[in-house]
Amino acid sequence: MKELPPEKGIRNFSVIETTLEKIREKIREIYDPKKVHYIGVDAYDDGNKMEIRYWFLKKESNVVLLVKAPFDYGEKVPSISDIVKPAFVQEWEIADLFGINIEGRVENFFLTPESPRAPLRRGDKLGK
Amino acid sequence: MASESKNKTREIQIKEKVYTTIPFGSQHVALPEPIKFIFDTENEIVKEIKFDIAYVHRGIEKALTTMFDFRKAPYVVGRVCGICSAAHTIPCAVVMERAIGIDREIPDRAKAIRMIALEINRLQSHFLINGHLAEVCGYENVFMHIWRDREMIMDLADMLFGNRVQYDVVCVGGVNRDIPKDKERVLLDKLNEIEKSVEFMEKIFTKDRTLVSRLKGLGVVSKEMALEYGIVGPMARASGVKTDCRVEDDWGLYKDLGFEMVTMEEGDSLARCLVRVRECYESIRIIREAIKSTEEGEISIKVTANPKYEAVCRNEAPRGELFYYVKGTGGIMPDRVRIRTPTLANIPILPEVMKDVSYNDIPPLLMSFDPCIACTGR
Amino acid sequence: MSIFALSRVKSPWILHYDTGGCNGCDIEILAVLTPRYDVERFGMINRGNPKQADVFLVTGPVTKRCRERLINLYLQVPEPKVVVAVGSCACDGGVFRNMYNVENGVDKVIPVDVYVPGCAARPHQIIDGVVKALEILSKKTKENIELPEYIKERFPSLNDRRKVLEEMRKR
Amino acid sequence: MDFLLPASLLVLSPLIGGLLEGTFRKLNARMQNRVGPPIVQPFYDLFKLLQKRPILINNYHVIMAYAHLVAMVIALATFLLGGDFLLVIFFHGMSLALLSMGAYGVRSSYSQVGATRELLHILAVEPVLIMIAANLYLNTGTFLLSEIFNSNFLFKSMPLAFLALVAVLPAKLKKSPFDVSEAHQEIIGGPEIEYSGPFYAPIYLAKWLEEVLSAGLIAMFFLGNPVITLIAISVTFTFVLAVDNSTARLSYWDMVKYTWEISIPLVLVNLVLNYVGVL
Repeated sequence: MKELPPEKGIRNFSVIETTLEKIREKIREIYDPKKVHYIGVDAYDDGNKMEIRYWFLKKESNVVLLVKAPFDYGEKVPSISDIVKPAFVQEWEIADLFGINIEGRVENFFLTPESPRAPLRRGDKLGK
Repeated sequence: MASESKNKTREIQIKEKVYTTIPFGSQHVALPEPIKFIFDTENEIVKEIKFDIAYVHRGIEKALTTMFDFRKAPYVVGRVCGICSAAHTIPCAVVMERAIGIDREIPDRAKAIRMIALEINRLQSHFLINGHLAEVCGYENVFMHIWRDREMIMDLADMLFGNRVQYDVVCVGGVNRDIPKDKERVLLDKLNEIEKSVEFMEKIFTKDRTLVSRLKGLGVVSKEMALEYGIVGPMARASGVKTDCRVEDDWGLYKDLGFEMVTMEEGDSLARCLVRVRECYESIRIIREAIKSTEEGEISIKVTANPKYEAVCRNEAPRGELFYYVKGTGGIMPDRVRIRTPTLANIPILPEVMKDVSYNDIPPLLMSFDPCIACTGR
Repeated sequence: MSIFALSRVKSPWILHYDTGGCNGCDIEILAVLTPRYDVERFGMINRGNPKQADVFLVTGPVTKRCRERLINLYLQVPEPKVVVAVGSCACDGGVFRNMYNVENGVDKVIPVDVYVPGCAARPHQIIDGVVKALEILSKKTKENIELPEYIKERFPSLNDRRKVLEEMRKR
Repeated sequence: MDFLLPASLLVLSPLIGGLLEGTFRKLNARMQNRVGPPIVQPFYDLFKLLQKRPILINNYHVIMAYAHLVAMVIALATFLLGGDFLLVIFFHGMSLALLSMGAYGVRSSYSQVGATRELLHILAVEPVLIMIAANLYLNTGTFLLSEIFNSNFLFKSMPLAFLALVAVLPAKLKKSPFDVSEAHQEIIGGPEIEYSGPFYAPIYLAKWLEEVLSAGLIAMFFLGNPVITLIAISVTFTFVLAVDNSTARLSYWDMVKYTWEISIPLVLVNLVLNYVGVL
């Protein structure tokens, strides 16, 4: 849970690892619009497990922060768009691209009914 | 009893208020790009907004991890967006270098040429959007004049990098071609002319009464709102937020050349427009300094390894902060590439700002946001 | 040449639609209207209205979401009309070829008359392409109606097709 | 002779109007630093439109386009043949109303918005024309144009009324800053958006006739010497084009406000001055 220092293998940003249950609390703790700039949402799939990632920037020190939480396929992921207001667009985007069940997502926001489902997923494929 | 039922009918009437729906896009003259808005209007005042930004989704993020190796990646991401192509190729190359671990060895001359490419890119983008803004205000004459001057910048790009739109001059490990002395001289001469046309543009956007009356006070974004929605680029700077990735990230030589940030406090469409105009001066100055500060010499280093680390790069595209993340695994293709484009950050605030604006002010308001849908969709 | 045949060539009104390209070609199409290139010399104006257009400039590799819209626009343009695919990605998909959300070129969806390659296509290439298209336009009349393959496949019988066309035209 | 000139003008009006439109486009392009289309370009456009395949939306919509043209022809004929000036204003207003009625007949929301704005055009332009008619009556004692045409250099006694006319010309000819009903970048032509091919041709033609009518209105103030008349027409049109090229589009309320606050008081002042006998 503690902030990892920039080390070999990770360049130009530091990582905060947390869990899916605690991610909202963690973000509420670090996010303050005046001091922290919200960059974006991302997800990652290594074939076995998925990860949700939130990118922030500490304005004073120009340090890019990565808050990440691993979860299983099919697990419901909480939305943070009530804490970080602009997050909803990118949340819906990665929900579509990875087939993640994020709260309040809109179906086919980025994809079209004819497109392949969850194109960026590696393991546990969704059918077309 | 009777009054109660009367009240009820009135309530129902209010609930079922019918709005005139005006679709805007995906094909529209004011927008060369496919984006769709649906405005529910009452007496031409916009009440509700729905937007659809995914017409351009092509799947570039996936293609970068399955179809192209990391050396080709900068050229591919240049095609994310044709207006800010150089702004995309640079952070992609930088982030690959960081993932390999060679980013500190890039020669200064390469950095300077990258900066020149980026600033020329920014100049043409700012000219483009300001001209287009004048056109959607119904001011065709200014559009024609600004675009005539923009051709000078396009010529410069053509001369220096060999193409008008896709420069493809940046590669992993440096740049592809140097700027020889004689071209440097032409570049410096042309910059003087461009500076004059920037002055003309500034005069138009501060003095012309109809244009100013059209843009002033339109779509105000306060500083609090700007911070809350995390907006980026000239839009944020027009609202008084001091943010510019050129000084916040260190891939270039901006800090050494003494970069000055342009900010305004008003936060309306006119301020956004003027921030862009004034940034042009800064861009021209940066190009001059970049040429002066470095000599012809080594422009690239040999790249022997594959990306194996995780790295990020933030770059100031003409529209704002552009964020790249790469996770390399030692293979020829990276494991994950994430592109967070500036318009994606500026989109969430659009519905807020567009509410209760008259429909005839929507095209200028939208254009002052400078949306780039090709970036957004990827 | 009679005044009618001449007027068909001399007054091409443009409709432009971006089907998911990188914007480069779209901006070059806009640049074509401006003083350096000034296509109004040839009577071309950008109407932006499919119902009053003759030359349909299409850019981009046709993403899946744009496809229906592209067919719809194509059907709204009254005959005689020509379609010009501007840019490498409009010709055959270009750099976006075989990406998962892309149809690999305009000609997979609607009939194309002229291809303008280039990434991005330069303004004088675009002008040249449109002038080539005008030669084709001068041979076409309002009688020859070309339907996209997509419509032919999905609605094989003439009756179905008529219904679909009518609905699409009504928007 | 009295009949021959107006009749020939009426017959030639499409030709004159087309050339006028072509000159407008050429001048416009020159002001924007471009070469511009050839002067006969509008004729190419018209003939091309006639050859396109007709796409019928509904009968009502098309009938209104032709009715628009007919009303405009009647207005122009009444004007040239020396009829009642009030009749000219009536038919001119009616032709615009018919256009917007046609535009209301289709589902496209751009067309509907454009129709509403077209009606605002009537609200902006027609009152000024009616006030000018009243002023004419005060000066010449008649609404009959055949008698008004006998007067010499009306500008001398009605300079402010002429200024008011120039002020509404941008709205009448749909030029910037008051091209709100066409508003290419907002509603893509407004009322005419759904017309295509041969059905768009009457509207295109009516536009030329409107330009001829406007030229006639300007000429009305400068009768007597044909050279002065021609100079007045060309100077006024060049001025309107220059304004078109040096302003952005304003909103539709600005248009109505502007014409009511500036043009109508101008005519009123002229009216009072005439009544008092100063001018």
